[in-house]
Amino acid sequence: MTISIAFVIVKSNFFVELACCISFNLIMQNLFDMTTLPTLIISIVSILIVIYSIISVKAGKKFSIREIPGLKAVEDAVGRATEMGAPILYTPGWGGDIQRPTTIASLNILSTIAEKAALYDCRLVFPTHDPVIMAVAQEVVKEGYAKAGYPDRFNPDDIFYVSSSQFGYAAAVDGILSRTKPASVFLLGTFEAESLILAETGNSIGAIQIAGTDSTIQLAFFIVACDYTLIGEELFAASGYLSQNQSILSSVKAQDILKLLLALFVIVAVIWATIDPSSTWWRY
Amino acid sequence: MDRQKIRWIIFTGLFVIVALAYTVEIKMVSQPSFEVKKSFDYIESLPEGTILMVSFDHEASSLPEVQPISLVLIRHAFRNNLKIIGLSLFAEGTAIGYRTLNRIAAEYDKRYGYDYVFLGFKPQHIAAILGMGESIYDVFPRDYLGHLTDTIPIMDSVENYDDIEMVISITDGDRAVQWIEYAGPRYNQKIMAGLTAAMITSYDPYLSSGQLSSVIGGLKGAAEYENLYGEPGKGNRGMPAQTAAHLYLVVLIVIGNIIYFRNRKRQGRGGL
Amino acid sequence: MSTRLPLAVCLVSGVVMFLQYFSRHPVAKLVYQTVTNDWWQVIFAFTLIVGVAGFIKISLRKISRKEDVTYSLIAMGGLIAMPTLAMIGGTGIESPFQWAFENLLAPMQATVFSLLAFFVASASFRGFRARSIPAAILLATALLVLIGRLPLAEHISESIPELTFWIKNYPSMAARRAILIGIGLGSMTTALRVILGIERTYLSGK
Amino acid sequence: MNIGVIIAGILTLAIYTFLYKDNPIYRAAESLLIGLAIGYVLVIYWQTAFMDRIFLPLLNQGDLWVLIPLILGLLMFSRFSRKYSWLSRIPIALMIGAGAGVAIPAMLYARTLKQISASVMPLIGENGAFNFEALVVIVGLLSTLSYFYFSREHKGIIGQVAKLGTYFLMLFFGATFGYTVMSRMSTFIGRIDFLLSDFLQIIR
Repeated sequence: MTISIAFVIVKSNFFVELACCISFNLIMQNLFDMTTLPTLIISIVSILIVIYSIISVKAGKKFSIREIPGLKAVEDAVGRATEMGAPILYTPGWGGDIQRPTTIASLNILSTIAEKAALYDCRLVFPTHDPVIMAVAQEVVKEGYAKAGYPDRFNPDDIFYVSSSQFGYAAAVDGILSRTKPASVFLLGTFEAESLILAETGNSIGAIQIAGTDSTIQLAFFIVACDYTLIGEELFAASGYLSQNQSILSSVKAQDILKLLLALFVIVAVIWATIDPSSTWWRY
Repeated sequence: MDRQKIRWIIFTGLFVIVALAYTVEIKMVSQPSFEVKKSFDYIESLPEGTILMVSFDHEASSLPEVQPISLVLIRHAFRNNLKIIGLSLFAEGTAIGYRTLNRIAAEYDKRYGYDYVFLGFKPQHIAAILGMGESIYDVFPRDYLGHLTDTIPIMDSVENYDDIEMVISITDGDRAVQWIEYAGPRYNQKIMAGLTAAMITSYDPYLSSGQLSSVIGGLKGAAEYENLYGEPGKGNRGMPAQTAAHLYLVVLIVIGNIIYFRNRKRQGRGGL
Repeated sequence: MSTRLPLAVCLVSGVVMFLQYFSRHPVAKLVYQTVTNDWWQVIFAFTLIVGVAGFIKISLRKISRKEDVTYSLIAMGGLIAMPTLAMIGGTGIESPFQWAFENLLAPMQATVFSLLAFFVASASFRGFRARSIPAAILLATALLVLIGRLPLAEHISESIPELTFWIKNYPSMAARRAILIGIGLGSMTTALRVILGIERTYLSGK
Repeated sequence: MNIGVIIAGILTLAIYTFLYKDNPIYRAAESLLIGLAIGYVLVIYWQTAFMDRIFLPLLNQGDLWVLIPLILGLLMFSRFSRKYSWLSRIPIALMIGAGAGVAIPAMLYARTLKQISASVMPLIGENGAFNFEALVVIVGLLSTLSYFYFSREHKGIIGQVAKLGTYFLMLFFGATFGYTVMSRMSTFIGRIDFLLSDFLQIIR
């Protein structure tokens, strides 16, 4: 009995101490980093706009976005592969990992393509450098096949890990391209130097190639070597356009609103800085 | 002619032209860029015995492009009797860094442990960069060869960044950014970078803001530095080949367009 | 359970990681370091085993079906060789593991990397055609910069390197910034949908 | 000659045969490359993840915190079972969720705020002269942003401005291409250097 009481006292003391310690620390240390204030403000504004647009979807509002050249080609690309009896190759690039929003956007597009591939009974090959992306992609494609009504056409071995090494991955995908001769190649995600190695090999086998990336340097190579290239933000919009998923489309709308606000900010700031060159409020 | 054959001709042309251009030794004199000159002048201005930290933050595959930079920088430092602490924040750079330092040290009769040391590799690079601001011994208790760091003579006068004049990150990616963002503001560490040509534009914002002292970019940067240093090396050696390759591309693009416009005319769509 | 628990984990970890950004408190920094440096790495390492197991499974199946036996055996040999060498001689500078890396793996990786030079050449020949005004701008800029980056350029005309530099620093930089802003916004909304649990493709089931 | 150099030289040439076309020699080199690369990564992760982050802290320092990532990691093994494979969604959700949480402020800061702020320059310089560069940057930025405006079809004024934006985009792509080619050629020159000086020893 005494022991247990003593224990409780000790324990409660411990918690009191801990609480004091934490609160003391919280006050003494910089709980909030003032230099991040502008980021916090724009974060909150952005989040509110996105949430507002999502709520308006729930309220029944319909969003649509303009046509993006290249996205029309997606359907054709799957159809072409089916006609030729050749597979589709889809890869999210070596530069990304699952933590990157670009990869998520790419997997969204994958899910639409998987559905179409299942419908036309067209083989979909997905080599990747990242085992986590592999694990998620297997689920995404499996679901796509199930949605299309052909779960039995799904082959998990077609979504596989090749190598984490950048050029091991590039060599492997090049090999797969030249051997399986896919009719359509999708290069959507974050790419680094391997971009052109894949795109040129894809071109040499005569595949129709649809690329899209958030790596600004690699965009130049895709533009030169591929049939269609989704530039930066277009990749994010594409996932909404293809799936006609209202929540994604509403986000694209929110992005447009933010872009307008930012443009307005720039115009005001430039005029301000021209009139008063010593001003710095716009600098960050 | 079918597509495949055209590819073969283009590939063979590139192979032959670059190989031939590599065998000729012409010195291509060029004005050093502002950045390279700044880097050179800075190293040149340091008094003997100053300690530099050289971090080999790159993979083996980009060696051809970044090694000429590290070679000439280390040569310059050793010639001016500066001391070097080497390390790597990229696993693949470790052995490369150790071998490079040893090789050049032998050229200048420098002694391991006295004139230079190689600390080895640390995986959690951000933690390592921050940790060395407090104490290098804590981050690297032993050097690459297993000696206790605090028994190495060169380390006697070194505790943290306060005792290091400049960190030079030789990188093919964004490791130098982490040096800039973590060692820069908190510990006031000066940082210089040796970069691949492809990365130069990514570092422009840091240069213009002054967070990065200077950069040496690509084979061309190395060649310019070698010219300032007065001894042509791998950078200069590669310049004729680099020039030939660029001109070859220009010719290819022009021919491609000539063919395109001729075909267009023939198909009756008119000229320009 | 199979959907709700992951969604909850996603929400909590997303909110915590979002908030830590704005704090300079040591605990916040510790959380950031622990999750991004330690946890992610460890989860990745375990997943790597799952991925490699899949790779081995496919290779073994190929061998048993007698298709591509030689290539599958070579790949399996390489896969087993590296860990075996590391177990025998460690991974130090003079170890056989390091030797294999420097003389087998590194040269092959560097060579695959250098294939890019050839592909840049074939892509240049095919891709830079002045079909339209934008294509002509692309072509002209690429040609100018290709020449402007050479030591030769300043001997032709002083203004070529200057113009190259100007294009890089002003018009090209402006376009790059616009691309980055777009990507930033697209990433932000995607990330937000993920945290809020609206984006669940990764759980297979939108 | 060093045996390592001979092997490296042969493997280098084997990879180059791919430029002719896919062939058994390339395929053998490719298989070896993939196998070795996977083996290499396994060793590196054994050291940096399993040893440095789990076993050593657990056994040497008795650090029980490492049990969390250990359990999360082990959950990935549920993928080997059909019934429990949903458990692997937990660590994946953690990676995706935490990644998204990190991305929001990081993206808004580095990709949005920084870029916006860096684009603002006074149109009239200190000496009273018109700053042409500032105008180019602001026009380039706004017109390219309008290219990324998805809510409306690119017709009328928006269409014209967006068209101007594509010109700026093309300038950017052309310039990046030109700048990056230098790097790409350097790596090839590096291999030529290896083949000619180390492997064939034609030049010194």
